[in-house]
Amino acid sequence: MTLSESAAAPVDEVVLEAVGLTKHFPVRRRLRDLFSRTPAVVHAVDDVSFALRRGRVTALVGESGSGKSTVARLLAQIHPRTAGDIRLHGTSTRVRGGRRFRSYVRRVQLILQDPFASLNPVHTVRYHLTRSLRIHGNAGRGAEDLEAALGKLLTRVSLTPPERYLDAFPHELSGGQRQRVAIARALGADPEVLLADEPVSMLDVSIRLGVLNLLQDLTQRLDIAILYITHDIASARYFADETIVMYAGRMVEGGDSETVTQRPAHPYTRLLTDSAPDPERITGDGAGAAAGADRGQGEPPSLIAPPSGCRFHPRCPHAMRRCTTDLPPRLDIGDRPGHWAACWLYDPDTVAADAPGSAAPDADPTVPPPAPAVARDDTATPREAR
Amino acid sequence: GDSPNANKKNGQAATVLNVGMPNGPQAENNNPFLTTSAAASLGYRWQIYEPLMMWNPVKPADPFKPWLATKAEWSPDYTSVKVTIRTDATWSDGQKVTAEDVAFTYNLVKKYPALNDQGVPYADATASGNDVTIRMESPQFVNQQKVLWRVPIVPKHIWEKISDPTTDTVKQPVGSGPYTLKSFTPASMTLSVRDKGYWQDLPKVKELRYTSYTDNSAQTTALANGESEWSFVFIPNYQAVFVAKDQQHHKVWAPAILGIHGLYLNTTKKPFDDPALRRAMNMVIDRADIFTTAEAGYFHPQVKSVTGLPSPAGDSFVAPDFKGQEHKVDVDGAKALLTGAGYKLEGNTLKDRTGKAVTIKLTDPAGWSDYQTSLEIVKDNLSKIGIAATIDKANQDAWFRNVEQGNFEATFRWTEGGATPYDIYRTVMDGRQLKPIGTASPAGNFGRFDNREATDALVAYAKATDDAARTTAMNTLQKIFVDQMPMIPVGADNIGGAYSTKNWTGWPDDANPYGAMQPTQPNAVDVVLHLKPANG
Amino acid sequence: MSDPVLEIRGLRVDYGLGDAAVHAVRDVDLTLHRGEVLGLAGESGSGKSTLAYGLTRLLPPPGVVSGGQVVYHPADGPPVDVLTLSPAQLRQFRWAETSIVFQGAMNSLNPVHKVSTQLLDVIKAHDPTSTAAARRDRARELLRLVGIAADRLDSYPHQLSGGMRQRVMIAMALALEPQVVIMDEPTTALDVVMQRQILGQLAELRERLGFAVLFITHDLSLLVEFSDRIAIMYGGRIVEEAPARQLYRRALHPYTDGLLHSFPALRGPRRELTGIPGSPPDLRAMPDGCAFHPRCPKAFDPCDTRLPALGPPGDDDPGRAVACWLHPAAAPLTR
Amino acid sequence: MRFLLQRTAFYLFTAWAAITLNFFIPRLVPGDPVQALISRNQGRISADAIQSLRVLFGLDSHENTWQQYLDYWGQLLHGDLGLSFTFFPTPVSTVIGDSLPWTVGLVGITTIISFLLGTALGVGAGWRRGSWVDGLLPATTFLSSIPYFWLGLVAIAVFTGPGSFFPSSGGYEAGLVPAFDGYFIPSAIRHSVLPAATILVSSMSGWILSMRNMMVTVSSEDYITVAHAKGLSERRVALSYAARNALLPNVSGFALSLGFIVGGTLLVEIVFSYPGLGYQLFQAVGYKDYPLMQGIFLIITISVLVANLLADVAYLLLDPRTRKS
Amino acid sequence: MTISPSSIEQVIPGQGAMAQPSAAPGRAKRRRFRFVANDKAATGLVILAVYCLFAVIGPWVAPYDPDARSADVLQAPSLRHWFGTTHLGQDIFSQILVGARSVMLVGLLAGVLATVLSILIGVTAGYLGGMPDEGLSALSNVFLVIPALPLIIIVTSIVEQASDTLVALIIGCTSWAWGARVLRAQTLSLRRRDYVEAARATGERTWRIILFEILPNLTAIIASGFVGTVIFAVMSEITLAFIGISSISSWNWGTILFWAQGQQALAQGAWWWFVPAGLAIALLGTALALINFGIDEFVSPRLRSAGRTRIRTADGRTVRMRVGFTPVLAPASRPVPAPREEVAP
Ligand SMILES: Nc1ncnc2c1ncn2[C@@H]1O[C@H](COP(=O)(O)OP(=O)(O)OP(=O)(O)O)[C@@H](O)[C@H]1O
Ligand SMILES: Nc1ncnc2c1ncn2[C@@H]1O[C@H](COP(=O)(O)OP(=O)(O)OP(=O)(O)O)[C@@H](O)[C@H]1O
Ligand SMILES: [Mg+2]
Ligand SMILES: [Mg+2]
Ligand code: NI
Repeated sequence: MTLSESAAAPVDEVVLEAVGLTKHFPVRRRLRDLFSRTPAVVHAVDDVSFALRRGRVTALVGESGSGKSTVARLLAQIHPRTAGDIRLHGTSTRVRGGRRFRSYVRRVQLILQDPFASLNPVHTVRYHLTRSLRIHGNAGRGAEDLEAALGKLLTRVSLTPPERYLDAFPHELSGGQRQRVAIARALGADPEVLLADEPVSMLDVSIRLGVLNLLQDLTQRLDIAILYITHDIASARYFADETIVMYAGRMVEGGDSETVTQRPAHPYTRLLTDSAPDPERITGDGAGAAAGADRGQGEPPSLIAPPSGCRFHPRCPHAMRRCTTDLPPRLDIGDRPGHWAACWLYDPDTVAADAPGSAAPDADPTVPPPAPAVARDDTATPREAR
Repeated sequence: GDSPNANKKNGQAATVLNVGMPNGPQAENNNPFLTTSAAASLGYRWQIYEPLMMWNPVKPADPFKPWLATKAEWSPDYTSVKVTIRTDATWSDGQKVTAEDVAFTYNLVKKYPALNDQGVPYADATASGNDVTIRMESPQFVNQQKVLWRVPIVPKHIWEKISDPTTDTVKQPVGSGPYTLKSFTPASMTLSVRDKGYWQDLPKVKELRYTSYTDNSAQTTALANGESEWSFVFIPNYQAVFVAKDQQHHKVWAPAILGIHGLYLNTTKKPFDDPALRRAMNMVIDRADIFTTAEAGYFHPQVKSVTGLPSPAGDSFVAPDFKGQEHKVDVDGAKALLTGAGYKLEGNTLKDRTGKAVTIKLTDPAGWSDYQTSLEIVKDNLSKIGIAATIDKANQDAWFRNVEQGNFEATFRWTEGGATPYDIYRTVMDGRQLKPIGTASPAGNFGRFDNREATDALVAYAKATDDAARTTAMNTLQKIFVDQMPMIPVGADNIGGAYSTKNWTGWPDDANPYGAMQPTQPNAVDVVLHLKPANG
Repeated sequence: MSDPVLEIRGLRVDYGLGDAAVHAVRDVDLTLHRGEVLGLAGESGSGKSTLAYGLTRLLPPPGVVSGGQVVYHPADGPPVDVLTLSPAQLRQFRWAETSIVFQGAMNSLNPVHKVSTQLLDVIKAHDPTSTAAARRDRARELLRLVGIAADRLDSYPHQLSGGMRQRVMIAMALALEPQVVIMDEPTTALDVVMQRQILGQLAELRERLGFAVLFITHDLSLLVEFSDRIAIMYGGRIVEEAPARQLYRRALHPYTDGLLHSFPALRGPRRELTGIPGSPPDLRAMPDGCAFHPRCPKAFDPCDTRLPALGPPGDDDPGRAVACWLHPAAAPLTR
Repeated sequence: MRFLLQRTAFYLFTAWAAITLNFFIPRLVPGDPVQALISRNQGRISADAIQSLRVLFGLDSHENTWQQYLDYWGQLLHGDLGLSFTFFPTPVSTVIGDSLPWTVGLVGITTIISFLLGTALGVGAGWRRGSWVDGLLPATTFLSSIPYFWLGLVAIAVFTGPGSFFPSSGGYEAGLVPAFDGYFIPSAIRHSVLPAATILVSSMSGWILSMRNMMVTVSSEDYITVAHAKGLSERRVALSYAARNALLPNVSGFALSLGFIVGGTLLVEIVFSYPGLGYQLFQAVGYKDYPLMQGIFLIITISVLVANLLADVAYLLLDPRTRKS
Repeated sequence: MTISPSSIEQVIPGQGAMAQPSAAPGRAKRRRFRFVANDKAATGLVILAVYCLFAVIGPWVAPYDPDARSADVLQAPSLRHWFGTTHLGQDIFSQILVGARSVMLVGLLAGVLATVLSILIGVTAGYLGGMPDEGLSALSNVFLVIPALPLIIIVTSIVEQASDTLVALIIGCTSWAWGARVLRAQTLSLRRRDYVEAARATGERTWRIILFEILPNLTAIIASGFVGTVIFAVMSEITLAFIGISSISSWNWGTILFWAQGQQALAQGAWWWFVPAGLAIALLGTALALINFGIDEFVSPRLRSAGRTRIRTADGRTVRMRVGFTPVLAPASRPVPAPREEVAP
């Protein structure tokens, strides 16, 4: 097996790029829909663009149903996309199946969300890994080659000694072990890009840590590009270089992980960070929770008929009139290079024309609007303590 | 209230006769001409409609008994018959039975081939006064009974109004017989006796109750426990199952008629094209064993005569040469015959002249248990002379087709039955029916028996205008049959029934065989007229 | 600290009988005080749920309670041992005094009955004399309490979102105003925004109604924020118990310490995450001595032979208890 | 709504396909009705009658199969099922009308009883595992493995006979006229006891088993534990929570078995000589009575489809999850 | 694990055992055949094995030629004729022994055929979806709608020489629909499973996914479908022979019953004529049903009764283990403390 450890390409080179990626799922039509012109669709993903770079982890966060998994599946080309483009090393690709699909998945591998469901209960670890090696021609020639390759794979994901795990069935493994087998399977293809869809959401904190450390180790040792999908924003802070926030199928904020988590710009990101449990914020009696609850009222929007303008405006405490009509573009925040948000609050003209919060659902004057481009008190120290 | 069942209980034994048949649920259809009607299937059509003359199949050579007609005169060549209609008969609606009605009936049958279930080639029928002259296209000596005994006479004034008599179910039958239909349900029909207007003494049986049981075993059970007093059904081990249940009253009478069952051999298949072999086979087949084991000792009366004619029905036809000659199992004789003909019996295997072992495949439909049992016995018998037989339990439809097309080696089957042995021999030996193998010959000669002499004799018998010519032809037929043995006769059809004398006596039996006893034959009305209360 | 409402003493719960039995909960002593939120954390499979179901006797076969006492102190009247109640008494006791919110709300609601039916039948079962109208009013009020419009009463469970279903379960748990509410991972399936909404509402309701909560999760960060006291379970035993803030600041048991160093924090300086090496113990073949010793970085002499008892640590921390030889209790136990 | 429309379209298609097959299958059978009639009478119909019967049944006209097929549809759409051969010229609809009530009455009622009783016992067995109901299972399994017809034969051998309360055959006492009166109804009931018991014995264990298994499965669902935790009465938990949910998968099985009433009980009817549709079908097959066969197949097809449609609707009513707003 | 989440499909073997990672992977292989250890399955398998044995050696060990006539006509069971004789003096015991072969052959062959067909049609329909699915579903529905037994009767009467093999083929070809329907439904749910998607994302080909990822997970359904079809096929064959439709020349139990019925064994009091055949069928059916239970219980842990259902508590009471009321083994050893004095309102 040759993992591209000695590849000459520079770190940070863009490997896989999503450009204006869009996915609409048709919904089952009802009788009365027959008479309406426009077919009903779930706007699962709309106009999503980002790039995955060698040796870097990009986190994708957002609430349940915001389209994170769909993005991963689109990138893995298991779902055909509705619009937009996927570029592998700059060349647009669209594969459906067959040989071209297999050569694509050799380079871009997907790890599915649920470690309990993504391994076939009737097959052993050996089967899963052998298949992955065989399909992508990494199994070598003889039985020894294969055995060696298997051993190397398992060692790589710290399942040692390999013999102990090779003939185990998935149900005999703990969640963390299974997740590592799934990762090993993806590595068996010797990919350049790993799309890891919530690889840890089901796991215990201590196991979770092990898996995340493994992923990070992989990026560093093998220079793989990783898309790390999660809704645990704290882990994004720790493990990703870059973080993208999605809400209702759209990207709402992106930038350096530490910046996005410590100085969230978009009201939704702020809601997210405020909602995340954080022992550092012990205020006793759950008062902090109450504060968060005030802002988080309302249900996630329907994706069949998404709100016009900014999709967050029905829940946004700072909503302005413009938010209800016009889709906000990416606006640079300016506190850090590459930090942007899709929010009219960062468009000085709009803020000047209309008071933030004027179109909010339950306008609450006590909540101060975030001051754009003003750094908060807490000092961020990105990428130091590991 | 006036429930139709309210009178169920007051039907006293001395006034009701329970008739049963194992024919399954029936649909309300009293059309006397249709074999598919309930009236025909259960036989009550003959209690309502009557034929011109009564014929006794048990003694086929006896003269016909006057019924609706007082007399019938055939032309010498048997192409027309002049019948005189009795004047005292009336329809159950009160109208008189006239010669017009009779002529109408025969013209009706002529007009609608579908009603002509006997296939008699009628030309026309004309009435004059009390006489009716019925003309046929060809001589009908052998079919006299089909003309006079098998056609139910129907009232013109009703039937001329029926637009399509082939599809009319005649919900309210009006006939000249002693009974009228009282009620109909799919499983049972009740007939009650007419109160007046019948041309002879009314029967003692005031009510006839027909029940259609779903199968043989249900019918047998009903007979055994006295629910049924008269039926025609195959009862295995009838002594134990039926008679023993009431030794004194339960009786079975099974007289033979001129129609037989036997083993047809395919005379085109080697080595069965050799009459010697066929005769040898005949000599070892144990008819008595088949009679007792397969036919429960009564159902298909054993054919004893070498001519294949059952007794007593055929007795008067047996040629002088064969009078009194009975078939006997004679294994040694058979062996001798075979050796003489060039066969060799090596150990348990018979080798034909070419040195090939003689084997035979016996075929019959899987579901016909009496035939299957018979084949088992035949197989056993043939092994005595070294013929290895295999039994093939065929699919019924395939069997039918294969037998008609001549695709078989040997099979148990019946012959046609009639007023003379003509029908038996015609079924077996008629060269006019000879078809190449693979072409169906539905009316007979399944074994592809090719013998001009036999065909000529058959033609001569049917066309003859005098008895002497007939006797000659009949004797020739018998001789050919015995010499060539194209079919090995085993048993005869019976036309009797199972009955109980508990409530009614006067049934036909060996002592007084005045008529056929099947409840479905025209004689049924005669039987009912003979019945008297047992204790009265 | 107020008086206890539920006292668990020496509770033992097994799966199966005899030699094949899995001792999932071993000699657990735990006290829930009136009106407090007691958090119960620990690794997957450490017996948290088993404890919760065991004390209400809701364990499915082959679970059996093999010893101990669960003493409930009603607001008025003498204390009762829940484990000695007859089925009829138990039915009376349940929900009226102690209600439970289970992990998956979709699975906790009967899919074929309307929300109203399920809300109403619990009220009817415990208060058969109430009128239908009164019950319905109560149901509306309950839904409003958890922030769901009353017109949702006639919805079926599948017509509600995950968060709403969870809130319906909470409303149902509060229907009879019980003294104790047990919650087993009530929010793990939800996203953080929804989780916070629900916990916020729960905190508010507790202020108003004053029930005590036994809150089970393995998400320590959530507990630290939400509960008053925290108990940590490992291998079927409570290994540490302390007020939330104190526990977070300074964990005494090495396992607790490992847990606290396993989750990343959203705010504050980045900490080093060490995790816990090794894998959870097999309940069928528990190591001798302290169950954690094979994974413990600080294991020393007595750890692999003698079982440490849960007791106040040697130092001056009040209201804390720990079972670790590093902090020997007053009366060490050996079993 | 859309769901129903879709189902209906699907059923219509299935019905069309099945009816078409029903038309062609009998025609593939070799032999013809006339021969069948002759073989039934083994020689008692003379060979000369063959022609008259062919004319009678209209078999002498030589329409090609396609033409017949079109005619068949033409007739069907007019509600005309043709004339039966066996009972010529009785219309097939009359024949079916005569026997259908018996089948529906005997088998239909028995199936329902079997379902209800089996389900009830299954609920008991599943809810209280280890109780006496549960102990019944091995015995019922054995009983259900016995062929229907054999059980019927044994029942006849053991229970009927002279003087026995149970008649051995038929749908009612011979000589009675079907009517709703004090003579006929008791007789009909008396005649149905034994066949009904036979069906009951051999079909019930299926329901017991599937219901028991569903109960066991459902009993470990969380909402059952919740129901217990809520302090509801045992009865309510068992019936309204557990049984109500466990019943759902059985509903479609029940519907399907309702549909099979007509086709599935041929043997019981044969053994007990019960004048039902199964027996008629058996006869029709034997006599090559195409019109009757087609008619009965049509009834079966329609009843299976209707039963399925009912099951769909029942599911819709019973399981709110399928009831998309 | 605690209350098992209901989302775990009961058909997936081992899926529920996620709680405890087991230390010895060597146990893995044995797990697959563990259902043999199940009492019911074992009993069923033993009976089935005996039947299979007789199917093979029956004709050799039969004391008489089943066709051979003898003088002992219609005799009750005796030492010479264990199961008595027929009206021709044939030995019924020999007929049963010889008939076993045909019954087993037809049953197993039809079972295999129907199973293969149902897999082909059901799994393909379920996996492919779309138009192929609609078409194949409609096909299986049509076959469901057409009543199987009459159809078999008709088809059997079409062919002239229906050998055992042919009867088996006919039964197999007409009875796959139900299995296909069940398999399709199950495949539909499996198709969306993560591990299938994962296999696709790994680059597996479609046929490999169907064959190696989906099929193994359907084993239980396929097995019980197979067992069900075998029962059905045996019953059908016997029924065909019993009503005299099939034209098989060899003996099977239905043929015996046919003769018994044709000769009205009941009316003649010859109970021995039909009792053994019926019991043989019932026993075979029971054996197959037992195997089916075994498979069911093996696959669905919930159906596996976990050891004893009744236990004795320390104070001598007997309690049943049941959902909702966990038994308490030891009585309260310590008295419930008196209410504390300082209870504050
Ligand atoms: N195959 C599909 N057909 C129709 N709608 C779909 C399909 N897959 C996903 N969706 C819808 O698309 C939206 C995005 O789903 P997605 O799974 O990508 O969310 P997610 O961000 O991964 O959520 P989670 O955090 O819960 O995993 C959801 O509303 C979902 O209902
Ligand atoms: N039916 C059973 N038979 C045997 N052991 C069981 C059974 N049910 C649960 N266990 C074991 O009991 C232990 C405690 O399980 P429990 O569900 O209480 O853990 P938990 O702390 O709630 O874990 P989680 O955080 O995953 O919910 C586990 O190790 C489990 O393996
Ligand atoms: Mg997702
Ligand atoms: Mg738990
Ligand atoms: Ni005969």
